[in-house]
Amino acid sequence: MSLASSIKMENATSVAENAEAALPALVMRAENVSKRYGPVTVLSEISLDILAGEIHAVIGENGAGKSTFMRLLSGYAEPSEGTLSMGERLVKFARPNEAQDAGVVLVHQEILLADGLTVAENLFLGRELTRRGIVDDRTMRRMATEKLAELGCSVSPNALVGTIALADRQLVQIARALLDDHKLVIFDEPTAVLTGDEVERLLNIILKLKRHGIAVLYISHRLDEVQRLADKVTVLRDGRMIGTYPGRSLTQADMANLMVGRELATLYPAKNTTPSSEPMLSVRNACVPGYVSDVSFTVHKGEILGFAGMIGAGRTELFEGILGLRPGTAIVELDGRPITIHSARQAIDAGIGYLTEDRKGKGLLLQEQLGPNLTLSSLSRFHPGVYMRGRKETAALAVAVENYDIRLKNLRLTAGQLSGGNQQKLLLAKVLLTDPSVVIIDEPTRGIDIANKAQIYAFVRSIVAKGKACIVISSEMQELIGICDRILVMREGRINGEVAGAEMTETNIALLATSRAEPGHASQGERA
Amino acid sequence: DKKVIAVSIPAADHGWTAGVVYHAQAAAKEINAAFPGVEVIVKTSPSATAQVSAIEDLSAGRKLDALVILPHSSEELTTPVKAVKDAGAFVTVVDRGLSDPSIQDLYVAGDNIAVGATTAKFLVDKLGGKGNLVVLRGIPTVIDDERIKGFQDVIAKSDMKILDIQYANWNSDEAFKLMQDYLAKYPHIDAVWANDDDMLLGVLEAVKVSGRKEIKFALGGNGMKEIVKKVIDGDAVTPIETPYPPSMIKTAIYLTAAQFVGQAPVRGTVKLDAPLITQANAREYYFPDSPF
Amino acid sequence: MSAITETPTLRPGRELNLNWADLGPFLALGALLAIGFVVNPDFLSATNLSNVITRSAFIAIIAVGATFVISSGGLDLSVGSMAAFITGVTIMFMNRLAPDFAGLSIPMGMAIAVAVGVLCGLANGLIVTVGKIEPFIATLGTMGIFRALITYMSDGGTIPIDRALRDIYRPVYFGTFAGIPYPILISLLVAAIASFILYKTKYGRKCAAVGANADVARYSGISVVKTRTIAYVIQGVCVAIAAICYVPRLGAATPTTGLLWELQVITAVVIGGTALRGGKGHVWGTVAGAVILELIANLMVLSDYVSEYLVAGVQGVIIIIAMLIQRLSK
Amino acid sequence: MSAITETPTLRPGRELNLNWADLGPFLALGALLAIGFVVNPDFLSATNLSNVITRSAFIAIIAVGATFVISSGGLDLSVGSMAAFITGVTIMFMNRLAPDFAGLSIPMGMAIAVAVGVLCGLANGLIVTVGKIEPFIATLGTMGIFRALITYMSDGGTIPIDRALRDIYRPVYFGTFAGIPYPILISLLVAAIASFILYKTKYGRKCAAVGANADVARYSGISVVKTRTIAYVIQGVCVAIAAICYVPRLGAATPTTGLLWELQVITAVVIGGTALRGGKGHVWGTVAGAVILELIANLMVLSDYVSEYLVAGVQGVIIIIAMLIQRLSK
Ligand SMILES: Nc1ncnc2c1ncn2[C@@H]1O[C@H](COP(=O)(O)OP(=O)(O)OP(=O)(O)O)[C@@H](O)[C@H]1O
Ligand SMILES: Nc1ncnc2c1ncn2[C@@H]1O[C@H](COP(=O)(O)OP(=O)(O)OP(=O)(O)O)[C@@H](O)[C@H]1O
Ligand SMILES: [Mg+2]
Ligand SMILES: [Mg+2]
Repeated sequence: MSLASSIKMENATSVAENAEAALPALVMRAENVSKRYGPVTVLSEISLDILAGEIHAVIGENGAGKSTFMRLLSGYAEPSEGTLSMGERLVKFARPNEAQDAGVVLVHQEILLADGLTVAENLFLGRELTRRGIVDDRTMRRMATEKLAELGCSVSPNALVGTIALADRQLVQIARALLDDHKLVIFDEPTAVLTGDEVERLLNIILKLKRHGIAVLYISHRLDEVQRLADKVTVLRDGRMIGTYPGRSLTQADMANLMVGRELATLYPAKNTTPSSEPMLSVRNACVPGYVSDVSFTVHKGEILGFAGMIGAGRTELFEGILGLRPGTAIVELDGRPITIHSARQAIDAGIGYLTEDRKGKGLLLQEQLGPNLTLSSLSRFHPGVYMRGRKETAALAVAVENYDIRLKNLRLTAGQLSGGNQQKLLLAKVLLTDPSVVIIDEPTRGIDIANKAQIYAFVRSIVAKGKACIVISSEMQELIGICDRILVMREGRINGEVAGAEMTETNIALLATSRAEPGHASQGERA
Repeated sequence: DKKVIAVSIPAADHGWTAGVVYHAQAAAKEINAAFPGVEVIVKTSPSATAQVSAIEDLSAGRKLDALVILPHSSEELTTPVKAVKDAGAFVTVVDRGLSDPSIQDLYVAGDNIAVGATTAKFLVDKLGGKGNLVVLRGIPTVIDDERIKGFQDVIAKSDMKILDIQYANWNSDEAFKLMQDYLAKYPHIDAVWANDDDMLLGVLEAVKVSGRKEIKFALGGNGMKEIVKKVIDGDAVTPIETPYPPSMIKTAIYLTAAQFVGQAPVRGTVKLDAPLITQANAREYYFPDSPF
Repeated sequence: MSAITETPTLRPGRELNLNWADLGPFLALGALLAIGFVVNPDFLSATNLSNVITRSAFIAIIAVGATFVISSGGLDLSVGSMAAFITGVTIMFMNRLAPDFAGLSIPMGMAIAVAVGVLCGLANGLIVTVGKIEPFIATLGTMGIFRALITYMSDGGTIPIDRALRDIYRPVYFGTFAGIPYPILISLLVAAIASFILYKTKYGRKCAAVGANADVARYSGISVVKTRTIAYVIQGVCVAIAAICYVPRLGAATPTTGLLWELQVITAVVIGGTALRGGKGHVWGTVAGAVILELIANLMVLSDYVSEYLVAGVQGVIIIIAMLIQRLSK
Repeated sequence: MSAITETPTLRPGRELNLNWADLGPFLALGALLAIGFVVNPDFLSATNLSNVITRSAFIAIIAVGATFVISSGGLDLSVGSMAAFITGVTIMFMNRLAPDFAGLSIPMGMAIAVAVGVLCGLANGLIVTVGKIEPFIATLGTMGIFRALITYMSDGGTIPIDRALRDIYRPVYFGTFAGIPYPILISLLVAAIASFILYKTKYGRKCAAVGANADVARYSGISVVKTRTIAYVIQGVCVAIAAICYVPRLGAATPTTGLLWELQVITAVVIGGTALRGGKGHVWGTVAGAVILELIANLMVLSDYVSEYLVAGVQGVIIIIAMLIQRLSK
């Protein structure tokens, strides 16, 4: 609290008191809302006013309770205490569709779509358009295409959701929320899986919603977005409300400090000024049918190599193909020795760790507890004999919780009960537990708060400082620029160019990601 | 041009039907070898529905000169067999009659009611008309029904008491369990009747293990070789057996073939007796090579 | 971040794929017909094929119902016993009505069959959804119950249909319309209606959604309980329709009627391309699956290569091979 | 890295949770014993209980194997036929070896039984994993195959064990150690080893992971094919052990041996608390489930209330009620 008051702002009071300003209508009011799971209190006494035509950002560290709060507002969970009201009426949502009928819709942090259905079917699920009792697939497909196009997403409406890229799934989810008119639209980290272009479109759409007098609640760990959008910013810390502040007057640093409750050091660690020329991992002629053709690159010892590109550039597929997780071919040399990889096991044994971008579908067993999740990739390392030593596992979990700052109230939770960011940290811990000499991290800080980002960046740097190598695939260009020694940019399944040193600017990367490589840049991933 | 005799019988899913399959195949082999002018085809079916299908299939492809059928159940097979008959085939029905007796040219059968009745008479006789009985029955079908009815009708006329009747699906395992439970439930049992020898095997094992001595008789029926052997050896608990020989199918096939090869008129009904098998005549009923 | 002008190219969807997946069972069917012809040329005779397809109607009709249940993430092991039970009740009613209503008692009996089917399906559905009992166990339980009821009703024997009704009723199985046997027409009609419901109505969408991901469906305002229960009711109606076609064929209900049909039904659905874990259902594939099963049995009767004892084994092998063909076609 | 604001209570693992979820089947078992006593006091007699539990040993042992298969996301419908097949092969081998090796032929036969079990399980596993065929269909196919083989081997009749061997072998089923029948001891031993494997070894962890989410398992470097195949092999070994205990009981293999055991086995597993869709397996719950099933059958015979025709129905009702008790206890 002392920190909050130390920030110089006149209007750092609750909005409710600020009633004299030209009054936009109150859309929803939460009063003293608390949420407990068993003995654990996740949220205590949160009060918030949400006004029409206002973009209200909610920020806080991982596990602060943001998602939980949003779930309470939109009918995915019921408050243990406190009340919600819309207009003059108290409301109670037993189900999400009741909230939607009342005009409140939530875009989930974790993607909630049915994999076995098509994009259009998911989009209109539960509110299919019919003509004389017959579902009107043609209209729904057309509308789906239109809605998705507005968001810059071009997946076919007939594609099965299980087969499309994660970013596209997120866009489908957003399109689904925007299909009907609502009074309040809640976005829980909508941009975590999106790249620059999609983010831009989404932000414009959100501004449009605001112009139409719709209230928007916006959660993000990307503070630049918050700063651009937010009229008000509410900060949560550890389930408690720190305060609500006018958006314009907060700098990103202010926000970070409010969230964390202490001064933050710099975000990015110092770069490796003298990278070794000894190759750690070199990949030649990687092909993944349908996604990637003929990609070659090398990452050196002590180097952090970045992979940039638009959604659909094939970065994920490239590495899944190399690592035997999907059909593909590549000539791979690790530390000078040729290796063949047909399965994740071989990759792990060879010393290559891969952190998937799809933590829910491919990363963690959501129903399983934390310990078993943590050690799943390194069972043999952990339990050399047949017998499993529970104590070693518990100890490892304690270490991981400490090292990666996983916020939890007790160790008996299942992975699915962790907050999104904490799940990501658990996944990172799980991959690094295999002690890889090359770590490939697909979207390392997806959903991770700013304080922890710094920790993870420092961590990655400390890994390569020990002579290992790291490949970072990220949709956040700033992140790539901040931590990578060199960045390869992919476009349509090929490497379209390389940037390093001072050339690493957003403009250069965006250019390479979207248009044919200029002759000067066509270095095909090899350092001269 | 060969005369085609189709034989449709239940699949070998327990001892007795296995015996039927064995004898039918033996007859087919012998007749096909002996009479070049006749072709006997044997088809087995696991259920009434499948048997109806099999008959349709057999008659769809070629013209049948004769059909020898041991029906799974009477009602369900009547219509399809009639269709074969109407197409001009000679129909021999074995064991279970069809609902419409006018369809059959020849009927060869054992006597299921007699199987129950003969056994019951023996028990009434030996136990002096008094005592407690438990009964194991098979799968709810006509045969099972008839045997139980034959048995109950005779017992009802005495002072004997049937303590319990339960299904054991003509399966020795289930009979073993059921008998164990009977033994736990009833402190005094004078005799057990399982309406099929497969089940009797399970009963005997359960009785043996329990160490109970008051059970004077444990009887079966059908003429399984293991049980006939017991009768030959003079077993005290199983001194008799009632035959219901699966070989009746062979009798039927031969009689049907005689129609074509010997021009011997064979229309009519052949009812095989269900005489009591005792130590004296048991050897006649003992076929060590049959699977049953 | 710089604005990106180039619009992303349209990524290809799944349309074509989907049709291909649907083709699998038909390819397996084609392969089987070819094998059949080699084994015995009579196999492809019109009479034989018509017989086989007519016969497969029962399983096909029930399996179409099962496509709903399985698609919605359920399972129904009770269909065989239920068919026997409904057949029994129907025959008993028809027999009782016959003296008063003569021929009219047949449509009345049919109506009763459908009503009983609805009730049986409802019972299954409620135990599974409201009772929250794993479908496998719940319907294994009702399987025992229906079987016991038919055994009880028939005193362990047979319930034959009245002789008088028999001849009036016969055409329902043995009659033809434009040369096509009624059961085939009925099963095509059932499949057509089912595919309409499954692919063209809101309910069908809900069914697939509940089966694909019950949580997502619930969050979308779909009542999982209602959707699944209705699927079981549809299954009950299909069983009743199958029973109605069944009566004239065999003319009686016995405690062994419909024994193990549940396994055939589920096999037909799975061969047809619907996944047992739920999701999209493939009605026409299911029909093809039912015909495949019946063809395999027919092939066994028509071929002379296989020892009578091994028939079940060879059927097993062929089913596995049919699934492999199906899979390779993808 | 920064300190955790609120240090989490470092309570070890899940012990307490697990025990509660596991308690369900035991509560159902307790309820059943109480009902049994009310119905017929003989029910709780030592002989009766010992008989019933001994009888349940086969299903229990096979179901323990099925816990692995189901936990890893598979299903095995072939276990009943496989038991019959293994029993047949074992007896034939023992009989052939008897003249030369006398009593020694029994352990030799047992070894062969286990070897055959491994092969059968491997066959199932490979068809499912490498052939990528839905487990339901694959094992329905092999169910037919094993059943056909035993029918063929026995000519549809019986394969009895040599008289000479029978008496030496008998104690394996009928003997006791410290008053406890061997089959009970063997099934306890099997369950103990299984729960060790499932809860205390890496393989068990992999099994649950593959069943819970095959993709996560694959990305974590676990071979889904290997894990599932091994589960089927374990199932095969368990079936072989059950067969070994079974032979001395009636001393013969017939085509009806093990008929419908697969349904009982799956029921036992599910009553025991393992979900059919895969994930965590509950070995001891499975054992309780097997005993529950046998107790229900026993109760039916010991009570006088139920018509013989309705037994199957009442069993169905009780199974459903047992599941409800199980569910409520959570
Ligand atoms: N079902 C549950 N049982 C127990 N604890 C829970 C449950 N669900 C969530 N929690 C806990 O509630 C806390 C808040 O979680 P929440 O998802 O709201 O965080 P968040 O602010 O959205 O974090 P992130 O930025 O990482 O998404 C976490 O500590 C989480 O472990
Ligand atoms: N469902 C689909 N069917 C066909 N092609 C697809 C499908 N989904 C994606 N693709 C293609 O796959 C390629 C790469 O997809 P993906 O979006 O996973 O790449 P990525 O670079 O990893 O992107 P992300 O930023 O999401 O990680 C693109 O060429 C895209 O057109
Ligand atoms: Mg969150
Ligand atoms: Mg990606």
